[in-house]
Amino acid sequence: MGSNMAECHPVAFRWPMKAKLNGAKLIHVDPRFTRTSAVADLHVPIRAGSDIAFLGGLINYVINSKRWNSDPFFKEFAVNYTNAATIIVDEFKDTEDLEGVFSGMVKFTEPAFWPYNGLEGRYDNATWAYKRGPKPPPGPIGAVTPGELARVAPGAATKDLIAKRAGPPFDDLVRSLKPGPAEKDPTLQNPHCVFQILKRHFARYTPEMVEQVCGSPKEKFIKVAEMLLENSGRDRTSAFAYAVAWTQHTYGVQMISCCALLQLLLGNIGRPGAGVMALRGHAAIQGSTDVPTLYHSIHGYLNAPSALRPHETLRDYMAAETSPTSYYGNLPKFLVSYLKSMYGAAATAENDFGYDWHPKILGDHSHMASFAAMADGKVKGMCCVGQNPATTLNGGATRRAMRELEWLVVKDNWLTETATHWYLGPEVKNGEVKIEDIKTEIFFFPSTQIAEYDGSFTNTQRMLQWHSFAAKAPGDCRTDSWFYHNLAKRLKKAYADSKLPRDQGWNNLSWDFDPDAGEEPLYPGEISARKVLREINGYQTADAKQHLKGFGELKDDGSTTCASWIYCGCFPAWDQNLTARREADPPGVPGAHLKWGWAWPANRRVMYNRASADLKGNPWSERKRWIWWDPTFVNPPDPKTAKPVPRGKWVGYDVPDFAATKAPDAQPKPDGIGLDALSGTQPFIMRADGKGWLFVPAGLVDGPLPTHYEPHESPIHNPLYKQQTSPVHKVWAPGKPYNQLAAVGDPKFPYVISTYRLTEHYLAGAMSRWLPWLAELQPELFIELGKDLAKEKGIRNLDWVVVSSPRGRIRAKALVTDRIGVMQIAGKRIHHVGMPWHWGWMGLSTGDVVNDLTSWVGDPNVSIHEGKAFVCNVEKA
Amino acid sequence: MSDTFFSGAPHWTWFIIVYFFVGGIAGGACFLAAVLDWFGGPGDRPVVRTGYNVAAVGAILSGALLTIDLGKPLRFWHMVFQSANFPAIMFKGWSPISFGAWGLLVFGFFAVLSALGGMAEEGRLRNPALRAVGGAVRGGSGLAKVVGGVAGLLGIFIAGYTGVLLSVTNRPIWADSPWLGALFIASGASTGAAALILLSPRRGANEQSLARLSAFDTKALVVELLVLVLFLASLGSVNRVWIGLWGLVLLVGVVGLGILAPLRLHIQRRPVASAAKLVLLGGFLLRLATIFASEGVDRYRVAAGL
Amino acid sequence: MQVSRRDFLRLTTNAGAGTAIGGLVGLGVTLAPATARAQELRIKDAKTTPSICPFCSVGCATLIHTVDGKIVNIEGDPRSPHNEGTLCPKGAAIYQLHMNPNRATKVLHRKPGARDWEVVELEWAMDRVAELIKKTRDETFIEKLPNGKLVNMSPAMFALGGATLDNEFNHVCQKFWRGLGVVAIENQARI
Amino acid sequence: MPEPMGFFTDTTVCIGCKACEVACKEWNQLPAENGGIRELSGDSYDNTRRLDGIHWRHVRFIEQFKGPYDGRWLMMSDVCKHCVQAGCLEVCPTGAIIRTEFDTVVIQSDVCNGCRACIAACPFGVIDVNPVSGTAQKCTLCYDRLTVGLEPACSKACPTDSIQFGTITELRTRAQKRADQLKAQGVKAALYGADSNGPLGGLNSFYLLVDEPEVYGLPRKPQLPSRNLAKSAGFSLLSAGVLGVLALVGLRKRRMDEVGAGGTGGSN
Repeated sequence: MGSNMAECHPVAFRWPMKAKLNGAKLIHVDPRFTRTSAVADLHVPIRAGSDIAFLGGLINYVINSKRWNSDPFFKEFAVNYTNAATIIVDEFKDTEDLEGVFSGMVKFTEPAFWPYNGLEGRYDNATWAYKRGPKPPPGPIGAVTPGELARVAPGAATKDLIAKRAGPPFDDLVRSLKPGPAEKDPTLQNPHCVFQILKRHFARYTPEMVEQVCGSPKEKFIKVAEMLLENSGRDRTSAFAYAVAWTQHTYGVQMISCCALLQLLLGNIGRPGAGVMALRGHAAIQGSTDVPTLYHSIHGYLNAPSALRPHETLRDYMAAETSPTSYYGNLPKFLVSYLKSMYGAAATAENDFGYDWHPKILGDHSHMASFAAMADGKVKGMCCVGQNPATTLNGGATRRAMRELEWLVVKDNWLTETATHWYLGPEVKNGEVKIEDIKTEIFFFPSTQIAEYDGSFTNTQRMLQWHSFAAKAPGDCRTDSWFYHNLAKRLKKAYADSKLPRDQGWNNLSWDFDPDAGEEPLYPGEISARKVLREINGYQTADAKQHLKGFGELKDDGSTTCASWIYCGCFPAWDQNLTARREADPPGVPGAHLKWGWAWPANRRVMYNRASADLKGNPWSERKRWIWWDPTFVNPPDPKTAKPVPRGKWVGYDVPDFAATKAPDAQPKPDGIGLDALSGTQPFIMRADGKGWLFVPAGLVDGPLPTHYEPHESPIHNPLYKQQTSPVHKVWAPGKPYNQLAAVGDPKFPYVISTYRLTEHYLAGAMSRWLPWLAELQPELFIELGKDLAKEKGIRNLDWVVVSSPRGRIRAKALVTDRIGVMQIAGKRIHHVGMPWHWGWMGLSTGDVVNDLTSWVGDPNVSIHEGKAFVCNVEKA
Repeated sequence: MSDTFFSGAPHWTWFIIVYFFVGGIAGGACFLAAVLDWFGGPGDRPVVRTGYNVAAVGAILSGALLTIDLGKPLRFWHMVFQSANFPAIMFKGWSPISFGAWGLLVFGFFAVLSALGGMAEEGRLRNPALRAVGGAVRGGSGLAKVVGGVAGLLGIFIAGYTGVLLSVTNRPIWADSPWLGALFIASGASTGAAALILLSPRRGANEQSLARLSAFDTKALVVELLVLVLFLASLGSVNRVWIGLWGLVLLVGVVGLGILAPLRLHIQRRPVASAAKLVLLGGFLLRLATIFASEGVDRYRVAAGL
Repeated sequence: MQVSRRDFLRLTTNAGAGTAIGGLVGLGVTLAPATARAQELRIKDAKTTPSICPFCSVGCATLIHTVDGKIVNIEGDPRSPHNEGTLCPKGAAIYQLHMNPNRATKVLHRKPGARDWEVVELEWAMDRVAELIKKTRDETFIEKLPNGKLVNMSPAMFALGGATLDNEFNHVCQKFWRGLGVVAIENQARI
Repeated sequence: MPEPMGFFTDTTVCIGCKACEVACKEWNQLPAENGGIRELSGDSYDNTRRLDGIHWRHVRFIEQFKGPYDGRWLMMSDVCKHCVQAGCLEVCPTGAIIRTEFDTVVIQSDVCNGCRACIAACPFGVIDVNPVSGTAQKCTLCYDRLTVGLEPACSKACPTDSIQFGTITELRTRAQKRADQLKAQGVKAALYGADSNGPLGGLNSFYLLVDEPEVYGLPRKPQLPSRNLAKSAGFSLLSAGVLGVLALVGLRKRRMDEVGAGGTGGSN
């Protein structure tokens, strides 16, 4: 669901196809009959944007099914490995009680200093919390240094601040955050326990309702549910694969969350052949999320210090962000090591490791928020490297915003639409905008291609793989790292003499990426990619040649330097770049391929794999063996303390995602923090209670349980609740002429449209529309529309049609087909159409910009736009 | 559906059509010249000489057309010698295009010899080398008769093998009937006769010769019409390909203008020249329609049922 | 006999020249096996460099063949557990990402309001961009918000891109901007 | 002498990704049509549409639907069949087309002179002229790769192993197994060209189909062009004989002519 895997990830689809030949069943739930559907055992049509209703229906079906209630496996998994039994506070009110809204809804007022959060309301999640016993007494608080006292802002609540100021080490601070024990009911009977709440929550998601909301035939839906149930349990597992068709919604995170919920109920998490697989879109998109060129996080999924959160000081940040009873209890170590990588020797315990130099975000600086701010003149300069925003997300508004820039730098391999929007964009071509009136100073820098430099990509499986330089790039083509490296050198020089406090962060920033003596730069002034990866991996601060072998070695006192704790271990020694390994397992073994590349965390291939074994540590079944407890394993003595270690170890095909010698019957340590606070049967070590979360008490801003809402633009009223859309979803530039939105059921825009990709092209097309071999395979933009709609509109195959939304009008050729078509939704006949969005005006294969139709609305958790479900009109040109 | 609809068109177009036409005339004319050379009277000598000349010029022109039509004209010799193993001979007895190439080469050799003999007979050769060669096969001599006879027999081959060549493919129409060779031979004979009717008067041919040619042409046209009917009958369902321009050309141009109209003229004993011109037109249109009708069948469109 | 892809390598190393068997009705020709005239194998003397496909996130391993520093062929790495040598059409076209006359190779600059690009020197352009970044940063830097919160940032610059680029680029890019106090750093993962 | 090698294309696992098309072009350095600038064909996702001199692989898309979402979408990667009895090889007048030691059929580009007889001779419409070389071209089954023990580019690239490469013996066994598996599942599966007693002595690139061959653009019973040779030549001879007799009868010197022509020379 939410993915057209055969089309967009054809090589990954090799494996489902192999599984199919071995008897596996493939199900494809999609608004279109695609290349994936063509080889699936079952295709189920679904209206775009209604996936939560479908998944919710599956959840309802599953927990009320005979199989789920009779096979003890499911309850054993749910009670012990998920928070099904946990009791939620009495104040919690579900969407059942509040007509589609959860308790805790409050109004959001945009702050004047950065009014681009796109929100009108937000949830206060206090009422979503676990019901807990009394908080344990705080441990001893470390001494407060005079330096720290001096830094207390006058008038601040010094007592609390000082209480948190102990450290390093910060263990006591973390310990002081430990909450009281959560109440549980292992019988799952308590009406306030998670299981009962979710049972009530999903009760209205019946097969009939699924048919109404999704347009999926009831019997097909039931077939899916039965196939899933049949193929889940001790002996069998089912997996879901999704891609951006589950993210590009105003409730995308909840779709994925809903799937995770279903999979936890079916015991399909942390086990081989199970899980929820994100099929990401770019070679390094996982890497660019891990190594975050994203505003909201810093390395290793730590939240970016923010002006909207209690992040005033280092300890405030730690207190706000540390989850004391999970592996995230080590956050102070991750953070301090990160700050050391930023500010090097200048980062000391006395100056909070330079925390104050680190910039804080003002709110939402995401893609669309930034362009909305740009349109208002708040963003003046932009560097665009290997991305093509002129063809993405409300393209007209995006280009309008770019015309307001003072300067724009585009660095790419081709003259992209972004580089040429000022003289070839549709607004310029049709005379709406004069070139002379665009006051932007624009630069174009040519880039290198993959074979022309060294570096690593992180694939969708979190695996880092190294690629090596093979040939020199032509002309002025330089790597993109070269660009920033050489800008940094210039700016270091420019600021060198500044004594202003605001410039000290920059002046103290460590910047040492020139190749060491003996390593020839690939281009004049080029960085050493290995050196960059070394900094990401981390080393002993005292000796950069002593690499860290894993995040277990990180310290919170500045003695370790490590940009990304999750990547720690990929370069465990000066000359050991594990990402460059190419040694596959021989045929016939389970095939974790641990010597091929390196996967974070700790080269682990299946996350939370403790769940692949039962409570006692035995595999759930022989067939699904992955990690298990070997009680006879003789452990060597502890290398640090030389104390003997009792027998027993987690062994198997993968790197255990668990403390390797922690027995299944281990109990949490009373004053333990981090993993010491979890028992031997809590596999989900990144969660504060070590459980898979069916109910999400914290972390999601739009509700603890997935709920079906309609897309912002929808032809129908929400059949499930009075609440039409997600109550907290984002709308940027609301009411602005360049971000007009259609009202519910707007007769001017009666059709549901999805945008998508084709195998033959890549994203905005820069990497494919210039390639003759690919351009000839899909030479022109088209719209896929059903035969019924074509007949109604008098459109024949290959006719030119005009597709319009409140944001734009574009032309495309019609591809009339039965692979997409009309659906019965809530008693209405709804036509579904679809358009691939690869085109623009540059390249060998050209076409209108489909994203000129899309809008600036998005998901409140992650600010991803709603490109997969909106409305349009189609007319013969 | 005939299995021939799944094959690809070889892009044999204008050069090949003209070659088939010219080759047919040359072959037909040469054959008629040889018959007259052996069995005709002295009064037929101008026709004989004209026939050999048409054959020689036609053979040279044919060779040129075939060569120009090649994707790699400079490699024309690969058809007769093994390029990797020169001067080993390249010959495939079962491939019309292979034995046709050889046939054309040999035919050209004998036709040119005969033409030279004819010119020597007329005393028109100035170049000493040519005069020596021509003198050896001076028209009317025994050797010349043998040479001309070989050329004449090869002429039939040249007129007909092109049809066989088309049949020995997997293309619609062409490979759907065994009658194309026969049809082209008949057409070669009729167009050859027509060419002689038109050209030999300039070399001094008399009325009697022309009348006999005309009478032969009439019979050849009847044969041609008969074979054409057999050809179309043998195509069966494939005939649907004719629905369109090329069917019209075949019906009006070939049958009407190229066969029935000259037949009528011949029978009415109208001036032979106009009938001959129509015969030539018909012969040309026959090749044109046969080739383009098949070339126009796009394998993809047929396969996809579009 | 089961013949796998890898076995084939071994199987055919012994395959010498086939012999022509005598002709049929032709001279010097045969329908029986013969060895085709040697086609030069493009990768015969090539250097092989391991690489990764730069398109989607599957991470297919590739092998780049170069002769005298020039790319002659790029194909899947059969050793890879992800793709076992296979590729999709985009992966199969990586060669054309490199060897393509449409590639941009020059630095271009457009002055405010100008109608055309100008080709400029790389070093000059870098100087100019650095100058603009410094100017914008200095003009828009916020040390403290009106509510007194220390933020040390500039909201006026936006860095976009990274998901098609290396981890190392992402590190350098985000460190550069965060070092300067710029937080609006985004890439394709957002959209 | 190596064993006969070839392709088995299992169309039921083809996802229509066209990797085979591009991998083939990459290895064989074939140009895109019109530099890549083309128009949408409107025929499903097939914009290649045919095999020819620069498209040695072609993925066909067949939409079979009764109504919205109700039907199937067949895909098939087509290529030269490397017929055991090959029409192209039969007619080629230059010896450019040969049968290799792998029992494949290869056009030697440096021998071919572009007469195009092979194009018309191929029952599958595989061959056409490559405008760059001016010669007829088609799949070589990557002869150059085979000689050094490498797998052909297309089958190597194929992500789902729809295109399988191997010895014919092994491939046929595998194909039969797969066909039996599908039949057991109730799928109407049939092998095309896997029978050495079948048309053309079997195809060294054969297919597993789930519909009639014509649906995939394949002739039901492909034949050699030479099947027509004897018949066509015979009728030609007949025609020649008839005309020869007519000519002899009509053109030979006659008494009447002698008389009529007497004045000019008959009496001399």
